[in-house]
Amino acid sequence: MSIVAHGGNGTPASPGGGLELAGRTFRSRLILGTGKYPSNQVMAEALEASGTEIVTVAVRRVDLSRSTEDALLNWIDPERYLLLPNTAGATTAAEAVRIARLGRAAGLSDFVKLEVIGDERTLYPDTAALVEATRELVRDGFHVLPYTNDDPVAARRLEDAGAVCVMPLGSPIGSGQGVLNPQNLLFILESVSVPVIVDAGVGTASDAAITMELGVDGILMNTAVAQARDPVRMARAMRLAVEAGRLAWEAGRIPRRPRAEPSSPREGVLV
Amino acid sequence: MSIVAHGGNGTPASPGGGLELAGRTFRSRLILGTGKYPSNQVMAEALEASGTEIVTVAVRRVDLSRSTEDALLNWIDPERYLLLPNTAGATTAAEAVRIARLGRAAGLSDFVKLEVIGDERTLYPDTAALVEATRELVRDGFHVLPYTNDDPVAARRLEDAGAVCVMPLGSPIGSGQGVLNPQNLLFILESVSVPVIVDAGVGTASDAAITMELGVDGILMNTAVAQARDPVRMARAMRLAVEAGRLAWEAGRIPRRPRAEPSSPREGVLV
Amino acid sequence: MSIVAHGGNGTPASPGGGLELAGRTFRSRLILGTGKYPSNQVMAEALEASGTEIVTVAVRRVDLSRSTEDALLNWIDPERYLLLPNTAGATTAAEAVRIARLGRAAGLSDFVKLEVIGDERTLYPDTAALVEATRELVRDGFHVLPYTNDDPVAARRLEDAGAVCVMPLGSPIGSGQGVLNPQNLLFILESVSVPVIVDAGVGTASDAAITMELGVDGILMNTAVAQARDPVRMARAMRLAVEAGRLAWEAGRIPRRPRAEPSSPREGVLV
Amino acid sequence: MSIVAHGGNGTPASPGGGLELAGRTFRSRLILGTGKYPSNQVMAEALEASGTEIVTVAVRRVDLSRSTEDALLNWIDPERYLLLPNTAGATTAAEAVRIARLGRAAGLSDFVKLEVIGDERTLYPDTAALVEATRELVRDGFHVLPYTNDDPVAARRLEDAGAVCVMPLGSPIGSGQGVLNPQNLLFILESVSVPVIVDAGVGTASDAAITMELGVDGILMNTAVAQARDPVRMARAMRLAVEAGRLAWEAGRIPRRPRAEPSSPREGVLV
Amino acid sequence: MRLIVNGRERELDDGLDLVGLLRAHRLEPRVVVVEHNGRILRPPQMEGVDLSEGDRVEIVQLVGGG
Amino acid sequence: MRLIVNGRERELDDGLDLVGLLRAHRLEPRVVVVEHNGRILRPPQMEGVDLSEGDRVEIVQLVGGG
Amino acid sequence: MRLIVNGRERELDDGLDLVGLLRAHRLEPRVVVVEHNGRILRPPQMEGVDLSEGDRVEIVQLVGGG
Amino acid sequence: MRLIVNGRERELDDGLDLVGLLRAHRLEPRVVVVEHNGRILRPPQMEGVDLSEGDRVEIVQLVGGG
Repeated sequence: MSIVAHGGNGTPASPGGGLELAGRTFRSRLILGTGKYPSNQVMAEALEASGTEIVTVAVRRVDLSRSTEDALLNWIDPERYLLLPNTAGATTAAEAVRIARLGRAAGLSDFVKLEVIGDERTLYPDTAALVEATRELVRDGFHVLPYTNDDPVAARRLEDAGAVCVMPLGSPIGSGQGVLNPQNLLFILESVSVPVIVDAGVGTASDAAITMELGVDGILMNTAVAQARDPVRMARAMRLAVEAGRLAWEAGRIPRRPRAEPSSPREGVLV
Repeated sequence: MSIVAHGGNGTPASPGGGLELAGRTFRSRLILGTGKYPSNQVMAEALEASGTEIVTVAVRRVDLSRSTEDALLNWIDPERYLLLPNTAGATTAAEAVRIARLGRAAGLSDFVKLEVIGDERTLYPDTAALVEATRELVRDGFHVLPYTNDDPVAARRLEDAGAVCVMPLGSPIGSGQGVLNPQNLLFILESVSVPVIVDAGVGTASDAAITMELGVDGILMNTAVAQARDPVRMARAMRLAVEAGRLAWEAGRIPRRPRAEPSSPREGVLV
Repeated sequence: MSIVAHGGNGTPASPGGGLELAGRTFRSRLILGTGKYPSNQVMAEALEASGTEIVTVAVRRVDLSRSTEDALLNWIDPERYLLLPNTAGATTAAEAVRIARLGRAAGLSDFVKLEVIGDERTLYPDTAALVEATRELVRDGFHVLPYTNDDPVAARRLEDAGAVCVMPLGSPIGSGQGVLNPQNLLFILESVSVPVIVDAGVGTASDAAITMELGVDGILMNTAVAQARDPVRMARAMRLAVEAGRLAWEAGRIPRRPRAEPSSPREGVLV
Repeated sequence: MSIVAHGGNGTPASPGGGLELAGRTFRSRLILGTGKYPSNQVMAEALEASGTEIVTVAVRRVDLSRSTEDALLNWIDPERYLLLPNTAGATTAAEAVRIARLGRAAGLSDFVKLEVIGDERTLYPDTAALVEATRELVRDGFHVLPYTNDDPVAARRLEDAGAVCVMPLGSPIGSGQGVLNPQNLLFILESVSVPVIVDAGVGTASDAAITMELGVDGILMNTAVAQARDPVRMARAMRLAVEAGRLAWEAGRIPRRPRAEPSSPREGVLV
Repeated sequence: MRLIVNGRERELDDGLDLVGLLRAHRLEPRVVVVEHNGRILRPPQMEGVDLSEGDRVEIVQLVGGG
Repeated sequence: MRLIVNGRERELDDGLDLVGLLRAHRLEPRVVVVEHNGRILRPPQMEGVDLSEGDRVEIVQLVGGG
Repeated sequence: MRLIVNGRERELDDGLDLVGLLRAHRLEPRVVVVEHNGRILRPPQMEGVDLSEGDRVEIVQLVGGG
Repeated sequence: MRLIVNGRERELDDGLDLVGLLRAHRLEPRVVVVEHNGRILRPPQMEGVDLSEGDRVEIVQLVGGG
């Protein structure tokens, strides 16, 4: 499949440039989740090693039956990382809006990762509910980053609703299958003008490189790092892979050919 | 396919260790060819950006009809890079041995990249001739790095003949198709105890990451860098991708699952 | 990926059974379009060779400027084939409903293939509009067969709206890329209880076999047959491929193994 | 990858023609093995359902410790099926030649499936030994059908040695992974003029169709049928899939396009 | 009189009826369907349908499609 | 008095206020957010908020998530 | 006398011939092939073949295989 | 005298030696390797090597390659 750059042309708007969201620019194109690490200590080291500047967090009821455990916020410096509360757990637009508001109160920022799950087995989004919730949250002053499926039609509807970017999935959350349908991501890149961040599916470094080589603007991942045998080492791998994939896309890869092409000159061969 | 580490276990002998060839250790696991760059200047910058420590060169007749052009050796510091002459152009064991000896005289090292082409269309090797030439060159004191196909049986024969490593192809030389049959590379890793360096096929950064994640010891490439729209940028991308792929293999990736696994806790969801 | 049968178990409800739609049973699981054939003569022979019992047709304005050409209905015997008018051309629910009603008047049947295009480049459907149109057409007594994307959430919404089956795409209409995301089709098979018919994407016989082996109930295709170099021969190939894929799914394939397993006994080998 | 027909042109020598081996013509392009069936009864029914005309058998020492079991030959009519003894178990050219001669004495035919295994884990052949054994057996009047790997160079050496066809593997014997490297099979089709029969790797019907669509002349399989949950049904599926794949290759498939192409006319749309 | 037929404005002789319009285009009612001012008409229902100034008429048929 | 706290019915002493409830669970207002009868309260706004029979209180915090 | 039959050393009565050996194992010559000291024998050729000390005999048949 | 230089027959002045031949082509011995009648010569060994009728000379160098 031909690599289509964002906006449809073969070269990036700004080689080496950063990720722009709601007027803010981030040098790193990697967004990390904070769930499922062996410990807060390991999580903190992984965030450090990854070079990320944005981290997602969830909003949950305090468990009043247990003595208060070590709060996540003791391990993440809000001066250094933008906290991005998600609406995980919501299955309707109304639930998502409510959770987003609680997250804003806790996270002290207008950015929200919007999730509305339409199916428990796949954790795929309900795109109609996403559009509805995006409209309401935008009216309420949020910067909405919606987790969506790889449908370019849904992506355009979300952009029209005011999302600051679209975050299509590569494969099911936590499945580690990488990008199952790269062509749909290319279609989304052609369909919207806001940044495209692939959220969910990346399993290892090469998946991150493949994804960036499609010309997307960034990647959001959690399980691939948190559940690796060595999360800190994998975080470093992901940092390098995202940069490598972006550089390769900017550098312009050679075409795929069915036949061989010699690397050494045909002339002057001794016979 | 399950990722099988070199030697058959799931972790590397030495995390962060280097590439060992004939008793020498190289920090970089990336070997670059020197053919087909837009200019010697660009080539030199690309070698620099790639972090490579080994570069391949070809042996060719001087064109006596043309005034001597700018010699390649004026652009490559032998103190910094190990020169690895190849036997490109040979179609028999005897031709390969002759070219190897001329290369040794010119390159002042006993290392040789052995090529014996068995088919012009694919540039696939003649494995029987490779084994024969390896035996003779080893007798003659060479350190032989043979470019071979992805047949684990041929790989073992080459190890038995004394090769210091085996260099199976991922896909045809210059085709940029990446690794067409990863399983055969895993079989080769199980079949030999010498280092495995994938030679030929890599087209872009993700191909390099995928290849390293198989657990191979290194990658040799030329066209993917030299013919990229921006060779120096692609060289940097390849450097990062090789490191990323190696780190990811060392870090131990998450398993692929057909189903989704939430990243945020199921407990404490507001309803 | 594990092959999941329709309904979630590993065996078909009725081995050798037919395709059931709105109470009617069809022996053939192949539905053919009637567009883009070199001639009506070739089309008629291809329908014959394919063994299909259902053919799709489009509703279009008569071109009053041209002398009336040979009407399609002169070539298709409604006694033999169920005419399935589509709503191709509709980009809103209202347009689709109007076209469906005209098609019913012309086709003399309550079956309609519902299309509402959300994007011209990909011809992907607008799933929200599909659900709306399905509801209205069902109220109006139609048997609705909606062409949808491969989102299991949208598929369930369509079933809830009363569709008699869901028809997810394998890849873009006429692209001949086969099934780009088989896992999503398996998810759809788990998500709905109505028949699943893959509509769009099949390019050649093996694509049809792969699709049926997923456990889907049928396939709708047009371009792959009509635009083949020899449409009648390809129609026969598709007939056999659909049967082969269905039989293979019923027969239960062997598992994929990374390693080899000998076919001849290990005992009694001469040495 | 472009589908390349045998001999390099896009159409078959004889549409609908049969498989020619050593002057004999077979209507069926499917060769079946006789190992690993639940019973001789099921095997006989599967051979019948498959439409095959050639079946492979192994040569083994009689187990003198057990009372003689039901002989295979009581279940296979040599008038109906060509018996093709294999040399399974051989790891050297000499062993293969000896087994081939015993097989000829038992099978009463000069046809032999030549196997020389070079690696127990993969059951990949030793191509150098194959060439040596082929030469000797051809001198001895055999019609040699060698099981080889997917290396086009080795395939040409076997043709030069006098093999009546070459039988490259698609993936390891009994692994059911289908064709792992279709491009190498296309290269082999371009490299030799004898028939190409894919031996080993087919797992299900679609694998057989994919393989035939490459333009190969036939397929040899065993485990995919013998170990299916319902071997007789799978045998029928394979018969249809081989025919479907061959017909599709003869019919000339549509090209793969990244974009959509409507099946219904753009003109005359109601608006 | 002026009508909109298949999306285009047409000038037709006063008094021409629907069947007449079809006949003028050599269209057998059997193979077409007509939408007259939003009302769908099958062959039997086309008989005796008058046309008048400003009517919207759609004459459609089934064609090859996917 | 009976309240619904984090979805569960609780029996609390009359007169206990929101800050008291948090203190009873050793929760620093800094790390939690409270929704009191649908109204979201940040630490400063929690002061002097009385609780009464039937109130719905949600006490939430940010946790690790993707 | 001692012979190697199918790779195993066997003690057989002197004077036993090949056909006798097969009969002793209830093997019909029709379904087996014999290699006697490297010489391949089909049914007709097995008649009257004597066995003697140290002979190597292979008795093989066709079985199911791929 | 006639020699084969890099695969082509050449007519050279009698008495020209190897270093002279290189100099005639402005080749620094440092960057080339010579094969003279199958014998490989590095720069130091090229000194004083005479050429004569029928000699086969290959003058090669390292170039960009993969």
